[in-house]
Amino acid sequence: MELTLNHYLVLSTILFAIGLIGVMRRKNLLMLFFATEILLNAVNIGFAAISHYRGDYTGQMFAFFIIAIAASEVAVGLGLLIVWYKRTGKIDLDQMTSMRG
Amino acid sequence: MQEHILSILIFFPALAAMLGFVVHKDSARAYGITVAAIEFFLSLWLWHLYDPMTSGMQFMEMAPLIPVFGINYLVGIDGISLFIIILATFFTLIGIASLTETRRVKDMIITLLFLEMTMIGVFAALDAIVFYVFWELSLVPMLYIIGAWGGPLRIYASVKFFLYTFTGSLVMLVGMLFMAYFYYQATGQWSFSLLEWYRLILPVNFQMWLFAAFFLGFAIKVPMFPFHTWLPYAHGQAPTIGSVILAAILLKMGTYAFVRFSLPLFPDASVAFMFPIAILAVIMIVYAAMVAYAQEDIKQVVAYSSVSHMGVIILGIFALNVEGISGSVFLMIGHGVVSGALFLLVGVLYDRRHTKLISEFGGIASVMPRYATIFGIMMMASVGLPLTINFVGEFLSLLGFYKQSHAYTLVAGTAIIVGAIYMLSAYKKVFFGTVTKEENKNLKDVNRTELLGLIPLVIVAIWLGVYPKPVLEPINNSVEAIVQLMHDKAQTPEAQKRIPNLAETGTMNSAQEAH
Amino acid sequence: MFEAVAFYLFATLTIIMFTITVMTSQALYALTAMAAGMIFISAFFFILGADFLGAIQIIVYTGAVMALYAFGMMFFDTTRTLVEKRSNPRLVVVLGGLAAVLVVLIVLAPIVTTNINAHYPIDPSVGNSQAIGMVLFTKYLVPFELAAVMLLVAMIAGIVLAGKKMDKSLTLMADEEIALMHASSTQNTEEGAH
Amino acid sequence: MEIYLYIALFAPLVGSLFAGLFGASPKTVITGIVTSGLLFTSFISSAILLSFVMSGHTVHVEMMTWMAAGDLYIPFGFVVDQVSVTMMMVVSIVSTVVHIYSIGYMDHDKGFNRFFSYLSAFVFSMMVLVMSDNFLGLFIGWEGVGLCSWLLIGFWYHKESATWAANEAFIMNRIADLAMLIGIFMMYWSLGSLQYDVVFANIGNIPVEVVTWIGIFLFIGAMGKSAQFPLHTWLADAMEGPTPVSALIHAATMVTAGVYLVVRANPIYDLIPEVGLFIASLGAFVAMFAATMALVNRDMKRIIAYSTLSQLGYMFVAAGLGAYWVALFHLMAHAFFKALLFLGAGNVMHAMHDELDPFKMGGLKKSMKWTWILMTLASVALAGIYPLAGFFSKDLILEVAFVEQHYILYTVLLLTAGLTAFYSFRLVALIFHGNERHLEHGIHPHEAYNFVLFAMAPLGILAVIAGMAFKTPYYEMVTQLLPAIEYHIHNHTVFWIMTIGTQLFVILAIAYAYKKYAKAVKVDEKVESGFFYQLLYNQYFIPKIYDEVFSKPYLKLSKLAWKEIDLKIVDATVDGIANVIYRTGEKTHTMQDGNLSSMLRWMVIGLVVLLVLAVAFTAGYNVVNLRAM
Repeated sequence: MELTLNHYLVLSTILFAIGLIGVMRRKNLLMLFFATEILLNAVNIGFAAISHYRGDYTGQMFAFFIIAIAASEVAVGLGLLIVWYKRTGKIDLDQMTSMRG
Repeated sequence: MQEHILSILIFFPALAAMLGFVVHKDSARAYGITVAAIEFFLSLWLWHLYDPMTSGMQFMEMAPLIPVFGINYLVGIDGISLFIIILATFFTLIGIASLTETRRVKDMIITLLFLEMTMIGVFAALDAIVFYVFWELSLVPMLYIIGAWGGPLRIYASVKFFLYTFTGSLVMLVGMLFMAYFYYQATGQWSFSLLEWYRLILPVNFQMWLFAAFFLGFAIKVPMFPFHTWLPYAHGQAPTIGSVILAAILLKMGTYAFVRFSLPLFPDASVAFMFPIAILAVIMIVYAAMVAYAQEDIKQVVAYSSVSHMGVIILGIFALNVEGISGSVFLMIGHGVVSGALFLLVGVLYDRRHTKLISEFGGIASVMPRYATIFGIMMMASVGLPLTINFVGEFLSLLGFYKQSHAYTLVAGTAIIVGAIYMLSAYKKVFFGTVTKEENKNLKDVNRTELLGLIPLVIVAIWLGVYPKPVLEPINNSVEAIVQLMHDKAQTPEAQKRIPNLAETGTMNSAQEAH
Repeated sequence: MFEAVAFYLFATLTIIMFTITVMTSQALYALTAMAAGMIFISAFFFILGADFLGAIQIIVYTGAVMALYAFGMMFFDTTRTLVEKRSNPRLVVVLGGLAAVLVVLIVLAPIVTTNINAHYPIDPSVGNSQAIGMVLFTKYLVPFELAAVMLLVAMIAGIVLAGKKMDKSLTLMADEEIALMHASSTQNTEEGAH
Repeated sequence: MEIYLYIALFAPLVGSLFAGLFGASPKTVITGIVTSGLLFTSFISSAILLSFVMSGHTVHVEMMTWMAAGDLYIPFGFVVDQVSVTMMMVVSIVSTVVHIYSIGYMDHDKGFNRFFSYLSAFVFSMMVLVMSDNFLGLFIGWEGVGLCSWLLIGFWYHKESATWAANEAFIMNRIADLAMLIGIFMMYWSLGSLQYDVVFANIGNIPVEVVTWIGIFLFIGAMGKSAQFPLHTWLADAMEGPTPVSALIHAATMVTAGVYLVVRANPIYDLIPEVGLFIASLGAFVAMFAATMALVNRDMKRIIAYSTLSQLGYMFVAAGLGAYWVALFHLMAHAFFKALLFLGAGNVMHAMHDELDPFKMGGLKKSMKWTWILMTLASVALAGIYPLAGFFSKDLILEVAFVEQHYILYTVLLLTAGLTAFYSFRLVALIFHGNERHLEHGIHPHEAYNFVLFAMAPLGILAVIAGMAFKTPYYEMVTQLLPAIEYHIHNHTVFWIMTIGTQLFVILAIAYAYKKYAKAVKVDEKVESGFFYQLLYNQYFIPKIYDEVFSKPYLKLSKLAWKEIDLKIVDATVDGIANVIYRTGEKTHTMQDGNLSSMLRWMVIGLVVLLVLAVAFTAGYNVVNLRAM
């Protein structure tokens, strides 16, 4: 049984779906960040796999940059989260309704 | 200066409008009149410089805007656009000179001057994008005029006017982009220049789709049945000057665009859509005339009469022969003069009584004899009496379409009957009989300011009815070029049959020169 | 064969770990499960021969990011059970599943696998890290530098937002408070000058 | 000669503009005098042209280009030939007389200046109509006279009935004008020109069906202007206008334009005898039809109007049967005596303070001797008694019908001649003989101004001598252009029997009219309530039918079109579309509740939708491609 690109892509998709479920399910902002990390990682697997099976480094490059972006996102995101927490004492999504249209 | 006269014509009013902000509001009127007069004389000078025997574009100017996509500031005029431009400057002058509005006159004049720029821009543009930009820009001042100076329902009317026409022109924009893309595929270069587009011969099924896209934009502007309902509201709510400009110039953009875009770009589609459009035109003519007959508001009568007359113009354009198209273009001028004058006249009455209901009047002829006379002359012109400006256009339009279809022309010809019915009955109700209302007994006859606007219109209406040659001849020459172009481009046998070949019969210009 | 076994093993583990991350109501569990999941993911990278990426994955995610989250959690005091109001949980699962199925469908469709040419073909004679370096510092130099700057900016932002004065925050204080604070600090410096 | 042509044509226009300048100012006799003088000039020029034409020449000028587009070329061109010069003479004589007459008639009217402006404008239009050298030029005049007719019928615009009649006349004429335009279109596209000479030269080269249609459409145009059935109702209603107008426009000139058109287009009608026969039959029908309505009417002017209608029928019979010169001759003779009759009626009206019912008059011959003489003269001429004008022209038409062997037409026309005599003298008898019934109403009649009577005199003389004196020279002149067919009954016995028989029949009718109405008027209740009397009195109920069948439904349909279709369907659809969009926005704005979690959920839903679309598109694309392969 040979591993193909599709195996990795399916795995990536499954992980992505788990991330999506997390994104929709979580109301705690910190947990929401976790879910987004899962999304990013799922995509990384896909890129790395494509890079491998296509014999092209571009995919890895993308994964690399995604990791960089994820890191900065965490830094800024957590900072904002802390500010918000200091302001309201809560990090519950349902209570962040200042963007009501 | 001569080679830049078109740019001067286009941008002078806009610059003057900018300057107008710093003019004191007491002298705004004088300023407006001066600017409009200079502009009008510039346009007359343009006519003087224009060579009537040349059929192509003249006074062309080009400046690159986005060269990568072939978008250029490209302007030029031929006999078709020349007179509509003169009409636009003429009406702006008359509109400002006989302005009776007292609220925020300065804003009004600035708006009008800005509107003048957009109008001239539309008729002079030879680049589709430039055309589109001016086309859409013209909505803004009109929206403002209706929305700021209009009647009680002005917001509804102006929003309807704007959204309706805007929707149509968006579809038109898609058509333009596709046309440019097609040009790119065919030649490997981007171009939005109309003159370049003219050289393309499109496959017939493409023509159909593009024609439909352009049609929607133009038809709403004209406005053709069943897209006409914004017009009565716009006219009903607009101040006098707004109605005048709207009826005299803005509606002509639609019909002008048919001649400039639809016919030469899509000759086969024009032939294929000829009869469906003729049906719409005939419905417009008869139906709008009937609706006009039922109106209780005198301004609405004139508004619906516009729709009816625009039907004749459309019919003439889709006659696809020189007689019909020339007649249509001439009728655009004629209808502009006449309906503009009629709206001015209705405004005179409105200024005095602040009502437009027919039932409020009666016997006005004995109180305001001069007014009744001028109204009578303009009404007869509207009805299409020979030796008035409208007859020439109407006759040629119908004559042209008769070649294509006898039955449609017969039905469309009822325009002269139904037109007489609603106009005469409205005239009778307003002017004839005895004065029944106390308020009407002491109405003042037209004053000097109003005469200043009306007399020139009367003169033009009769002059061009008796001697249309100076206008008709350049129009005719330009139209001949278009018809010949259409014939050369036609692919389907039906189209080749329907569009006359002027080169073959050798009739170009010969008719006049023989005499 | 070895690869297949490893793939399935790690795939199962990753899915389990991430499911726990998403589903648990204990924040600490979630954090731990995610950290584990990240490490397992790096396993895939090693399987795929992207050694450098795997190393980065472990360092950045499991090291830096997880440490950050841990700090955050300590700050928020979320060791206790999370109380989250849920509405319509079935829809969430259905949507997630549907998205997955659709993406799989698209991935499996033949159209993706055609028309792709390698711009930077993998050269087996060179080591992975070396090769990455070659590509990264030639073609992707500018994005790389940008990423570096971005990281720097993010770091500064994180510090400014959450950092120095944990008890006071410029972003949260009313204008007059800031003015007051500002005034007192200038006063201090002036006193120092005397 | 061209200068005379221009004078004859433009003198009335100058007069009209001159009077128009004073339009809004109070009455000045000068306008009347100047316009009359200019018309007299026009008459003199016409007379000079007549003598020139008599010598066998024609004048043809082209003033300037009017319309030129594509192949179409239409100049302002004018031609003075045998036919148009006849018309010019008729028009200028009658209009000069009517102008002078009007100075007296409109003496007390506020709109004196306006009236002369309109009247001269009418004469100008009429001149354009008859002198033009192409069909579109004729159409200018055609519409121009229509306009002036509208202005003049509605001259007293404060009267509802007058303005209504004006509009009716204009609109009804427009219906016919449409047909005429169609005829012109047809002519242009089949012959490429609208010039008379070109059209007539080439008319034989085109398919006969096309010629037939051209003929029919032109004739429909003529029917409107000449008030032939079924477009006749406007003429009687047009009597609302001032009486000089009725005399000039609705008796002598404008209504005969239709006849002129048929005569002018004789090369066309020669090719299509079936249409000609139809014209003749319709003419005969109208002659009879109008005469019957005149029998019982109680409005002096309407009686004369119906009589005009009837005589127009005669003219169309002649024209339809190809006797163009006879038609034109009757046109001329009729213009003289009918204008005279109307002017006389105007005098009576003035004397009677605008009373129109002859049953309220009587015995006026004492106070209005000259009017009586002139009107009797005109009536005798109308009845066709030897040796007055009517005998030569009208009886000639009878002969034409006989010679052409259309005996039914002949019989109808003969009967109509009797009716004509009867109603004419019924009118004369009622007005001028018997008791002075008007005294009961406190009216004391007086004779008109002397200069008015003098002005009428030429018409009186012409009514007497026109037939006898002009027939031969007219025939010789006009047959240079029109087909020269002599209508003679070769059998002398038949000829004499017919002539004398007709004369006796007519005289009998006159005698009966005198007997019945000259002494005392007995109103026979039984007759008046009878079906036929009511039918005739109500003009065969045709105005009512038109009102019910056309006017009212049209108004209803118009209201329906506006209130139901335009507002409730067309506009509502547009607003509906806008409302759908607006309501969608209203409904969906709850999506933006500010809750990030639900926004994320929407985002995922959007993603799913896009993915579905992508899959569906790819699948569809593949299916199509596979099929193509």
